[in-house]
Amino acid sequence: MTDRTDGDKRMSKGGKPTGDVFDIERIRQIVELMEEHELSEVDLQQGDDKIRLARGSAAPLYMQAPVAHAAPMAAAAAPPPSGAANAASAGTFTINAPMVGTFYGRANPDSEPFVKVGSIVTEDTVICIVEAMKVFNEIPAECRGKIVEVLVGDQQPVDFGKPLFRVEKLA
Amino acid sequence: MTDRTDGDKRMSKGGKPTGDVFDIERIRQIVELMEEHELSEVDLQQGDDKIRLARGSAAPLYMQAPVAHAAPMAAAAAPPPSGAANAASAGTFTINAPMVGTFYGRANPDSEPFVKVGSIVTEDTVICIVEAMKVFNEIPAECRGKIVEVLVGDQQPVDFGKPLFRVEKLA
Amino acid sequence: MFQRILIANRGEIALRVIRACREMGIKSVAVYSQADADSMHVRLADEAYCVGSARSVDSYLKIDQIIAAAEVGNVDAIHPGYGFLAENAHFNEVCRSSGFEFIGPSPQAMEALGDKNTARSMAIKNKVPVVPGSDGLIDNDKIAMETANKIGYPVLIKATAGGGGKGMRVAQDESMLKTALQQARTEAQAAFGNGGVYLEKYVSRPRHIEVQVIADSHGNVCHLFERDCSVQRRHQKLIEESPSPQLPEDRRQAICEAAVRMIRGADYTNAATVEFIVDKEDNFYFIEVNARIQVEHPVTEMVTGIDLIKEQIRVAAGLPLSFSQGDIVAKGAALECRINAENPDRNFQPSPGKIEQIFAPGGLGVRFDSHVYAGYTVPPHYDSMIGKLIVHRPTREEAIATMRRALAELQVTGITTTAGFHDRVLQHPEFVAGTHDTTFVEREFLKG
Amino acid sequence: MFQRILIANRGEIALRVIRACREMGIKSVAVYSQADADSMHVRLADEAYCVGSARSVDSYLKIDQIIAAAEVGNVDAIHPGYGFLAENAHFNEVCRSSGFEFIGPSPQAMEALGDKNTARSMAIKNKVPVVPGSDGLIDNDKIAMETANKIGYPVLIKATAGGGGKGMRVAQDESMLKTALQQARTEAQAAFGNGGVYLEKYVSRPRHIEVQVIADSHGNVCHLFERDCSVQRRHQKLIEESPSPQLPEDRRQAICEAAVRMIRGADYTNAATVEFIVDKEDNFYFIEVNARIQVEHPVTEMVTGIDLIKEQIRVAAGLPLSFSQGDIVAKGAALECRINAENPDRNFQPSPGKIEQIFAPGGLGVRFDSHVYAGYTVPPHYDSMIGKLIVHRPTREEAIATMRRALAELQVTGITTTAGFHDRVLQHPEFVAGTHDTTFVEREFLKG
Repeated sequence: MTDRTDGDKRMSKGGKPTGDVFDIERIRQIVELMEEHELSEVDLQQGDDKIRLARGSAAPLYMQAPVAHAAPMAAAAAPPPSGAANAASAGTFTINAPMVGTFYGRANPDSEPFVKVGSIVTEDTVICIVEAMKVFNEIPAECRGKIVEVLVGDQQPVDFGKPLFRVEKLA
Repeated sequence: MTDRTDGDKRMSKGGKPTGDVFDIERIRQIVELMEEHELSEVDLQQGDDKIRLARGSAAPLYMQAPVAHAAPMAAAAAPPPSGAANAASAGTFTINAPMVGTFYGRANPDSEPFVKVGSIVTEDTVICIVEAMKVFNEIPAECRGKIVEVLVGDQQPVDFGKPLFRVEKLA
Repeated sequence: MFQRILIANRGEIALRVIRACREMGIKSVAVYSQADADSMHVRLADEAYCVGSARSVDSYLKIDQIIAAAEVGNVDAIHPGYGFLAENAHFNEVCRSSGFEFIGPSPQAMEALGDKNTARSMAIKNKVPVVPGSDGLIDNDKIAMETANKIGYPVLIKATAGGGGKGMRVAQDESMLKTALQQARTEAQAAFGNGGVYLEKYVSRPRHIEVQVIADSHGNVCHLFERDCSVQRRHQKLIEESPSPQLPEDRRQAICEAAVRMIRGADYTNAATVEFIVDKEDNFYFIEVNARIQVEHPVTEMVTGIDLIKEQIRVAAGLPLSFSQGDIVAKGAALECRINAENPDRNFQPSPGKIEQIFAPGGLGVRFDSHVYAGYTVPPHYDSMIGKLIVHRPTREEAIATMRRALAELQVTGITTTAGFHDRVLQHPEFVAGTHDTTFVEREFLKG
Repeated sequence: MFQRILIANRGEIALRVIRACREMGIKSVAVYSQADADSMHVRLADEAYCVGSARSVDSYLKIDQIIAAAEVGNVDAIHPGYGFLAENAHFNEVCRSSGFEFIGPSPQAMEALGDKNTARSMAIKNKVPVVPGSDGLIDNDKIAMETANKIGYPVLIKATAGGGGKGMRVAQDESMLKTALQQARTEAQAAFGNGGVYLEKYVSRPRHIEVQVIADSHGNVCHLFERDCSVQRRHQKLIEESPSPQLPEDRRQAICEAAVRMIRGADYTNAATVEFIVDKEDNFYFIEVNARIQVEHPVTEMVTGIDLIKEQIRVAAGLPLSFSQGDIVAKGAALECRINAENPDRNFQPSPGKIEQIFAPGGLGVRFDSHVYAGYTVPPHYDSMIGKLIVHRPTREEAIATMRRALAELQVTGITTTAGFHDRVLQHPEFVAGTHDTTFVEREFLKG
């Protein structure tokens, strides 16, 4: 049956109609937006109307979370980006956890943090401690730059590859 | 499937027509847009109307035949193209079997074939017989044109939508 | 034994029959509509013939096309599956007169059991309890009172021309009867132009319990115990299980024996399901016979270990049943959840479309009978079931736990399924206790 | 009972343990390498921690990282699965000393059984038959003859420093013994700089039969009958089954009892497999104990209905076994085919890569334990198994038929699998008869 009773070919819920999905002009505008901002995919849906556009090597589709009681993945468990550079913020990259453990931003509760936003780090600068198996491992920056964001909270569990700090390259 | 036989290629139910999904001009515009902006995929949907275009390696992959002893599909069982137009041979189209049965190209073994390559057919020209349940059904051409190819052998089983003849449109 | 069988169906049941054929060394011939050209039953059959366009009336219900496919496919027999033409006595007849064995009962038995009144009479004749009633129209209030007193309150007043609840009233006691009768008559007259009504015992909060039976042409009739299908939404079964969670052993024995009497009395061969409603006191009343294999047959297969489709084929080929009643032992507990492409949050609105990703549940005790795969488009033309998730564990408690983890594993993207809804049902204390009845889902999940 | 368990593994066995945890209401914590970020065990676990980069030595074998994950994941116990660290007594020890229960035997029992000589001595002590031999080096021909006469011909001469077949000779009778001894000594001297040799009874065309045992910490030791794993390629099991197709009932009883004696004598708790070779006269000889759950454990689960992983968890938590020996009944026949991403036409070369499409087999009697799905990339870093196809039917003949149709259903594109090869093996008259031995695959399929 091509016209299910529930299929309301409706206008947009608010005032204005969604208009013709097949309107070339609108598609062109979206595409230009994609190019400008290096989007790989746009997927718009409203009721039965749908516009999906993909550029470049089709981005992998991730499965949605399992049904109902299936557990969401732990925050710490998000598949970490392996490298450093992250396209989302040009000119910056992240320092990632080299091991599993608990993150400490300061040597002890009364100390100053090893680094703060604005700190300049070099290869040997200790930026945090990751504690595992009762060993407090001092983590060096292993790069040069300026800390622009601290990405994990104190005493938060981190795993291998977890981004810890965002760093801006210094010229 | 872009051309479901049962799918009434209707205008949109509401006011403005969405236009003909099969409109070549519009498709061409979208394709040009895709090329221009290196899109790999476009998927537009409005109600039951849908346009999906993919470029490059994004083509859908069909499963290979099952392993080892899994049976190959019968020759007669190949998913038949519905409709008539076949892009592979421009200017021609096929007459497809309207039913399941056994194909007969002639009224009896001693007769001439109903049609041959080169025959001109009109809507009512009987082009073959499809026998099913001991009933010999005379199949009319239901189109005008010149037979350019006979696509099935005598007494071969055919199923619904199976291409029987290739026909050239007459000007 | 048959060399080649045509399967006059689609979806998971077509696959189910193809599987049985392949294991028996029988060639399978599929039929399909143009909408199903990419369907798994087409891919896995030894041969396949397109019999028409997408709409069922143009393909899966087209008797002449299916028979034509049986002819060109050179088959010995036709398996109808469930739905479509499965309980069409005319199709059954045409198959046989065209020289193909129909894998099911005779057209006569099918027709007789298909008629509610005939089936009820046959039940009474074979001492199978039916819902007590007036057995005919109620002419006046006096007769109504006498009948109601005899069958016991509450009673249900039903319009003889009725349907959809119109002209239907429940009377809890004698004081309510007169008014209810009047209302029912008036409503029926207005709705159907026929004010005739009859009385029936009102079974409140019934359980739906059915018995799987199979009979051969040598006079052997066996039951394979019961299934409880009380989890329903608008008379659609959602979850089925075996054994029934709250049926005392003596009642279980009695209902199974009644089902066997019914089938034996109907001179029936092949698989049948005898359906009953069961009241709070475990009294059971015959409802109808389904003269075909049922969607929920795997539940019985799991607890008995018997392959019902193979047995259907054997029996249709004239062989005796491969077991006798004493051989059949039901072990453990089995559950089935029907996974539909529907949106439970939108009143179970169908959700056809392309399945982007799917992960089929596996592991100990899990069976997933499904025809879908990643990239498959669920067509909008047919019923929305995309698979049956079946589990079998030593106890009902374990079966529920296994079903819940399997539902969580069943990850489908691209379409919406009922998997999450099933999980909610499985957690409900009433279901866990097994005290639910056919009003359970509507009472507990669909109110408001 | 444990609240949270970490699974120190990947692939299907990680999924298997997650399933058991979920059904028991235990939270599961996965670990994974960067190559496995999209893996199903990561998706289905309640929590997951990345423990390193793709190579096993940098992730799944990194004891400190796994223990760190156990700490941040706040688990009670660690399940090692099979492979990786499963039989690493040091890891076992570190788990325990870090405060996590190791789901497996004690490090002491693991270490003792892991040493071939110790295990052999323990077998002898517990009256478990071992392959008869010289029990030490052969100094001169006279002792060799005496020994050979005692253990019976044919005998195998093995280099004490040997490996890879070097310094190995078979002597069929006394006349051949002297020459063979001389050759073996010379070859061993040349190859290893050590001419020491010893004698062992040569078992030609042995079957591989193993017994599943499980023991709790309350002194209960039960066997769950045997598995026959004689279908091997280069000592890699391809197909496993239970029961063993040609073992007389009294030998079956004897081998199972021997296995129980072995495990009881080793003061062992949790699941273990005692492996034997069995000669043509059904004499069995102890080979080794696998101190972990095995790949092929589902075969035993199918015939006994017992969930081995849950039982492992129960036992590790200090609970007694949920059954006693008398409760365990093996029913029907089960088969397992290991489906590998390998190309049988290219000497079983691994075929990692992206799975474009997959259809998971279903239906009655079929279990598919797999972590893969359409769109999943089989990484090249780990073993090539993509799933285990398991069937359970009333008879071996039916099980073979069901396995063959399930293999045909298992359609995988994008990578090459061994499914087709399995189908060839299942059709071979020697396998069908059940008379095959561990040389079967190489003799019949890989020659030339």
